[in-house]
Amino acid sequence: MSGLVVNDLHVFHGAIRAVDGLSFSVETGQLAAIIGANGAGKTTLLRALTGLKSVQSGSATWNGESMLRQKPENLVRQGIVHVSDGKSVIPELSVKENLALGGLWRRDKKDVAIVTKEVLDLFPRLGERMSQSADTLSGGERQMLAIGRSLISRPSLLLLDEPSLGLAPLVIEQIFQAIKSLQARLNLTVVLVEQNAMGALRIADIGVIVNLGRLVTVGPSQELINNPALRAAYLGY
Amino acid sequence: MLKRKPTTQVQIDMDKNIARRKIIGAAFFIFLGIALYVASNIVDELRVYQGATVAVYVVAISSIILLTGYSGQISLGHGALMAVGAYAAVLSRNYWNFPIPLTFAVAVLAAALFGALLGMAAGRLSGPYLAGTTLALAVGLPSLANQFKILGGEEGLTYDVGFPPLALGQDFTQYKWFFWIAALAALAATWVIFNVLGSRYGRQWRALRSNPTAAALLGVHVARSKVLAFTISSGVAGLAGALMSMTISLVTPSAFPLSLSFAIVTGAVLAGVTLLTGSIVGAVVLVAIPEVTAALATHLGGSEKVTSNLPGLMMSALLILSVLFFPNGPQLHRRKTRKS
Amino acid sequence: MSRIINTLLIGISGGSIYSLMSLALVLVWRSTRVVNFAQAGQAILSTYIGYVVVTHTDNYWLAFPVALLSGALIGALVDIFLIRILARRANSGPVAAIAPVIATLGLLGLIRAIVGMIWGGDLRRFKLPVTNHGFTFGHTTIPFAPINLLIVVTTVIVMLIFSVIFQRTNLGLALRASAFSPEIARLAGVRVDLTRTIGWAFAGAAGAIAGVLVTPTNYLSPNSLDLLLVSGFVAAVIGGLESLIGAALGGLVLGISLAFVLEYISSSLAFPVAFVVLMAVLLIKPAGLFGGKRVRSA
Amino acid sequence: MDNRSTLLSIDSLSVSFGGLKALANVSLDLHAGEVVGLIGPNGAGKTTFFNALSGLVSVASGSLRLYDQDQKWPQPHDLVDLGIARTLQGVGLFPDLTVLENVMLGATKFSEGGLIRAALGLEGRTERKLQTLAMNALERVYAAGIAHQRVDSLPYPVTKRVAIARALVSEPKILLLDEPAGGLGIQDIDWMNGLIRNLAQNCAILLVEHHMDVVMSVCHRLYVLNFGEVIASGDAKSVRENPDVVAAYLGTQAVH
Amino acid sequence: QAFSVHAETGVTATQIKLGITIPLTGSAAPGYSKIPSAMQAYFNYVNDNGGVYGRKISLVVKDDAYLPTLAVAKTNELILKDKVFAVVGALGTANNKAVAKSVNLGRRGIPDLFVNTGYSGFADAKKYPTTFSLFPSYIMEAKIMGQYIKENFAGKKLGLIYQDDDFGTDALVGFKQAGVKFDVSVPYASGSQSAQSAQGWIGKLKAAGAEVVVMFGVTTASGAALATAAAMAYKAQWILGSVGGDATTLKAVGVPAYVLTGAMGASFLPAPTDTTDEYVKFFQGINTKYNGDAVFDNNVLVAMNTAMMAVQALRAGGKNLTHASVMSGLENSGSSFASASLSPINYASGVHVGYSGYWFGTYNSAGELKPNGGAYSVYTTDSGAGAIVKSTFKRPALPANGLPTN
Ligand SMILES: Nc1ncnc2c1ncn2[C@@H]1O[C@H](COP(=O)(O)OP(=O)(O)OP(=O)(O)O)[C@@H](O)[C@H]1O
Ligand SMILES: Nc1ncnc2c1ncn2[C@@H]1O[C@H](COP(=O)(O)OP(=O)(O)OP(=O)(O)O)[C@@H](O)[C@H]1O
Ligand SMILES: [Mg+2]
Ligand SMILES: [Mg+2]
Repeated sequence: MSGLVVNDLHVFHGAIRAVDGLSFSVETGQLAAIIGANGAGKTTLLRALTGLKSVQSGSATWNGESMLRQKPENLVRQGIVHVSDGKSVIPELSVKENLALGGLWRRDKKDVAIVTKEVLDLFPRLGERMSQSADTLSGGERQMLAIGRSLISRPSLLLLDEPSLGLAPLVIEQIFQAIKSLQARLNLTVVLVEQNAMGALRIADIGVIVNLGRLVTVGPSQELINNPALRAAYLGY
Repeated sequence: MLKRKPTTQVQIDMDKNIARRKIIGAAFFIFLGIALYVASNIVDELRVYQGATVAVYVVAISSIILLTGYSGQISLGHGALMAVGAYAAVLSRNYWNFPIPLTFAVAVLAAALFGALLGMAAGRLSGPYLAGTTLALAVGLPSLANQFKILGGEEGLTYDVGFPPLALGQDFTQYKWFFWIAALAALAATWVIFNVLGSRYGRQWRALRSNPTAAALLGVHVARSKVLAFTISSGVAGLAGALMSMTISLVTPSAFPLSLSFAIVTGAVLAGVTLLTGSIVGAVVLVAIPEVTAALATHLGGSEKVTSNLPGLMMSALLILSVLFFPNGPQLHRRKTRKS
Repeated sequence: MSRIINTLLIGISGGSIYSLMSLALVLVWRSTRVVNFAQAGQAILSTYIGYVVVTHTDNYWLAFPVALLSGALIGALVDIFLIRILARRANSGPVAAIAPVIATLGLLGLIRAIVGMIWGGDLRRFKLPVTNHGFTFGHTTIPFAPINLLIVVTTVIVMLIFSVIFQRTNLGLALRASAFSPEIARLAGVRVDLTRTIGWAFAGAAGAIAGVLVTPTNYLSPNSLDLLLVSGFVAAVIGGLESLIGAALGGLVLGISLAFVLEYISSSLAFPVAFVVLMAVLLIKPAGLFGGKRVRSA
Repeated sequence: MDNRSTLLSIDSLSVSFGGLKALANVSLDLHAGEVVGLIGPNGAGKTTFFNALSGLVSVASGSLRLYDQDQKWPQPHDLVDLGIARTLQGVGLFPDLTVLENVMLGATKFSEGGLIRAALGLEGRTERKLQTLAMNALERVYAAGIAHQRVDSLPYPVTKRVAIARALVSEPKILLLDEPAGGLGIQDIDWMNGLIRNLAQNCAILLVEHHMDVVMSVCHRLYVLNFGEVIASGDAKSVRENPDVVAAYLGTQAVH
Repeated sequence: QAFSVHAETGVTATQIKLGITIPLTGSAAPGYSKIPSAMQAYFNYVNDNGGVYGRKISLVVKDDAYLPTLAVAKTNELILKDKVFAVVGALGTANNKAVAKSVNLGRRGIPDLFVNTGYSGFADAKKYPTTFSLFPSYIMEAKIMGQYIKENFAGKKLGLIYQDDDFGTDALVGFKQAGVKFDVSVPYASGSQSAQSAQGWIGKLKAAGAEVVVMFGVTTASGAALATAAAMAYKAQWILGSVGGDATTLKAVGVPAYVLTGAMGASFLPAPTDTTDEYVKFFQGINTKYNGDAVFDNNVLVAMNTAMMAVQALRAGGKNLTHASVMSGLENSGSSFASASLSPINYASGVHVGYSGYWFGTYNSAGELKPNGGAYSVYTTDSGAGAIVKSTFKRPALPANGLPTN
């Protein structure tokens, strides 16, 4: 089975069942938005998928191969790249070094150069800040840097945790557009965790709504947007 | 989602909390005092002497708990501050013939003053920079004693608290006297520290430890508050220094080596750094382990090379294992519950 | 005039030894954010291993690489069996700040005890690689000998190598990233465990070099590098812990100031002077001569 | 010109970091009873503006008037006494303290007695007073029930409210809120809206926020920063329609 | 005097328990850590030959890492837990001072025999009623050395390196009493000695043009000084104090033989390498048989000599061994004990300092200290203003088989 398949996944934080039997799948090339209130277990899900958090039971496969019980750095080499929430840059390093980090392990240095340039075109702000250390960046600039770095790893599956957090509306729009166009251009599979439900669903192919660690519903995003019950309960419009 | 209690109910809970804390605290110290009194009468002289040493370490470890566990500053130089206290005490005794309790007060004040100066100078330092400065202090200060005749050089100055008062009876030994003095001082010191840590000062230290910026924005004068912690901690260390010198009746630079500074930090870690009551555990371990490991080494036998190094080996191994497996000290359960 | 120059030379040759030790400490700091008090212990163990080679082969130049490699190996083992576990278990709260201090102090004691068990406490002598007889110009012999030259040159070479590695190579970037933020480094594909172990191995090698260079002019015993650890640490803090140049310079600043104070003020003030020099530097620059910039606070 | 009393008035504030001009000649007024929004793209200098006002970065030039008096740029720890309270971007609570302790810290300026009293355990009265104040503040953000929980055990939206309570407890005349709704879900954002409006009855608020629905529904006036300069100011509607603001910040199709 | 019926603590019908605190680990351990096993070696020899009136001697050894706090703690263990009969050979000035006061051996009446320090304060038998020093004080050593310098190196430029603590400052007192002024003196902080710091010392001596240099420091310091002097091509007549003059250790810390050759040293014992000396020869035999053939250096010699003194003290205490009997035995007959020392023993009623004299020698190319003038000539004095006199003392011969018969 190609794509991302999550089956009956359970992840605990101590006694808290942060992810409680979640199943869904995302086909290759699709953009899935994962929506849910604070504490729904979205972050935990992503951390479990990329080896940052150990899982209790269940399975998760990418293109048929299990992703679980692997180190994050090995998953990166398989094209599975996770941009964690909020602070996914190393403040002590310069912008340039943060970007370089994403391509350190790659052999194809030419492509690293190409994709770095693409990233700088996408986020010109970063280009102006190349030699500044990342701790001087504003919140939004940091988020751009984190996404930029992940792209340099040439992901095939990109997991983004709240990329819009703390960003200006215009930038959110730009980032969402960027994600959308990257997905299309690179045939990227994207799992996008978002509080900004409407924005995310608008660009997503499918939506996964979770609550208290369980699946509420999964379906084509347009359907979810149009479903009045869901709108009221989860999307707030 | 959030249950609300009526204000009055909450208010009553709070009053109860404060009162309970006070009562438990007072009861604890009274109970401890009684227990110590009883203990000093039934155990043999060696244990009484060791009890005095434990009391000394309790005081020293408490000073580190206040400094590191609360205000988040590291000191590898508390041995030197103990030396300051000890020398101040002995000088006040030898030159002005101060009564014993007053010499302890002098020790506290002198060490606190020294700590304040150091804290002001080092106030802007953090982490390894502070560790480095205090380490250099620990190495540099005691050897200064050789430069001043009045400090008695390597040979040191005799610190004599005198024999126990006759009123205490014939078989009241010198060590019991040391123990009483040290235990009483330790009780007083820990009680004061307990109060300070429970007050807004303790709260401010805990706050600035994890987020100095946020603390400053709430009106905490971060630098001053850190210096205050350093000062109090130094004063307490000074008391420990005077007490330690009392138990060996001598103030000499070699009694305050770097290893002493390390030992009390170790004791604080064994105590769980943030746990004042743990200081007793830390102190007992510091006193007991050398004896236990030495006995074990003798028991295991082997060539002298081996037996003489075995206690060191076991002590170090124990230390490593304890930070690896009980980094938060000896408490059985830790509040780490996250409620949803 | 010649007095000043002699004092300077004494300072430089003493200081370069401190620089090497300080370098080892900085390497560990930069790759794991740990101040390694066991560095002197690791160095002493490697030096004893070198000593065994020297006594069996009578060849210093064979002992040197052996000590260096065993230093690297010891460093790697320490990371794998101690620091990794520590990073997993004591990683939050106030204890996180001092747990590494305690663990490495414990390790120092452990290694010393092991060394004492194997080799005993006797003082031992390490063969000199080159003479310690000062260079002679005409009738004057200066206090700077081929051995001092060897130490200075080795320090410079070691420093250059590591500077290049840290500043110019991918490994250097990976090392820094892993030190500052292991999780994010992992997510960027850096093999963090391996990288940090390499950092420890580098530091172990640097410490071993310091050990085998300083011991021939002194003697070897389980405690013979203690003094060096303290001065190395002071030098590293003076240098700001972050930069290798800082480490080297810190060592020289300490060595030269010590030499001048001991020469012109009093020769028994060695320890207080170290403290005063350190305080002086830190009062002017709280993060050392080459310390990091202040991190944004809100 | 507004005829209500001016609490805070900043004139041509400039801040630079090395070569970077983070704020250039920014002037801003805050009147009693007002909620003023400070918006702008990421990196525009909003947090830096707060930082300058609270003494966390040094000011290159510019003057400050508080309550109609000239005032030196304050140090961070002076802020509370000047009647200014601030929340930090993110959360900025002390994670290993309880909620109550966090909030009590904000009330420290009401404590009496010094170290000696504290050392002798005679602080009971002051402690009780601080606790009462803290509980009242928690009530105002509907978080009294969790007073004795450790902060790191709380769900994110609740920590946001605690952060506000901690700022409130010092009874500020001016409240600086840095992205109070950041990271919140839809329901909590609505809730936060209400809370801010509620708070505005007691103090003037300066608000940095990217959620336009919050900004538009609670702010009386807005200042828009871009590259450290004020590019527009005025009421919500006029700002929203200002083409410069749309181009620099809002974007053509408002996401919210 | 009535016979006590029950035996003293630490004494049974078959055993006498003695205790010692000494650094076995830490920076002071090298050298000193050899002492306990060497003592035990001699005790074992005596034990194999009938012990002391049928009682075998056992030595409980405690590591104090050279710290006064530990010395007190460990001595307490010796006395209160191991219940030793006496402490013998405990090392270090500060340690012994702390122990004497805090453990209060005097008040407990426990003999503190042959403390291993040159601290002059222990001469006060009223203050330290149970403490017996064996070695001459550092003041005596310096006084005698000063006298020697005045006699042999008059008019030369004099230099001094000394450890800047009691050890060295005691020496300053002694030199002053002897009326010797140094043209240049270089103090060093204990623990700071190394090849690096020695460059500074030698630089100063060289600049001042000192022709005769007295080294009053520990062995690692004199080693560093000698080696560095050679490296910096500085030639002077060196005179090493007894503490820093052990040739075997000097060799171990890297002093080449040619550097030591020609230097002078002061000692009260014969050179440990002098196999013509009957005591040295006998102790070397014990060392081979009972001490695993450890390197026979000054420390081993000192240890075995101390052990032999201890056996005699115990014998002097009589069959009915008590604390008091040992101490009065020492006071009454201690001065006639057999000992390797070339200095007379001064024990008498109220006099608790043993040796009082030194002889001077020159190191030959084999590192042996050979007496100047071919024969031992010993000078004696006291720690005060007493005169320095040439001794006429004749050392008692080694008892048959090295087993005391006093
Ligand atoms: N480190 C942790 N320790 C204990 N519990 C945790 C931890 N991290 C998260 N939790 C709990 O697990 C549950 C799911 O949290 P998670 O962070 O995955 O939610 P989320 O959907 O990402 O929320 P948000 O939108 O606020 O980011 C919550 O109840 C949270 O309190
Ligand atoms: N300490 C500093 N050193 C150097 N540059 C800094 C520093 N602090 C902020 N900056 C720079 O100043 C600019 C303004 O930053 P600021 O944090 O004020 O932005 P902001 O408007 O709050 O953005 P956001 O909405 O993303 O939080 C940014 O470009 C940032 O990189
Ligand atoms: Mg999340
Ligand atoms: Mg901001």
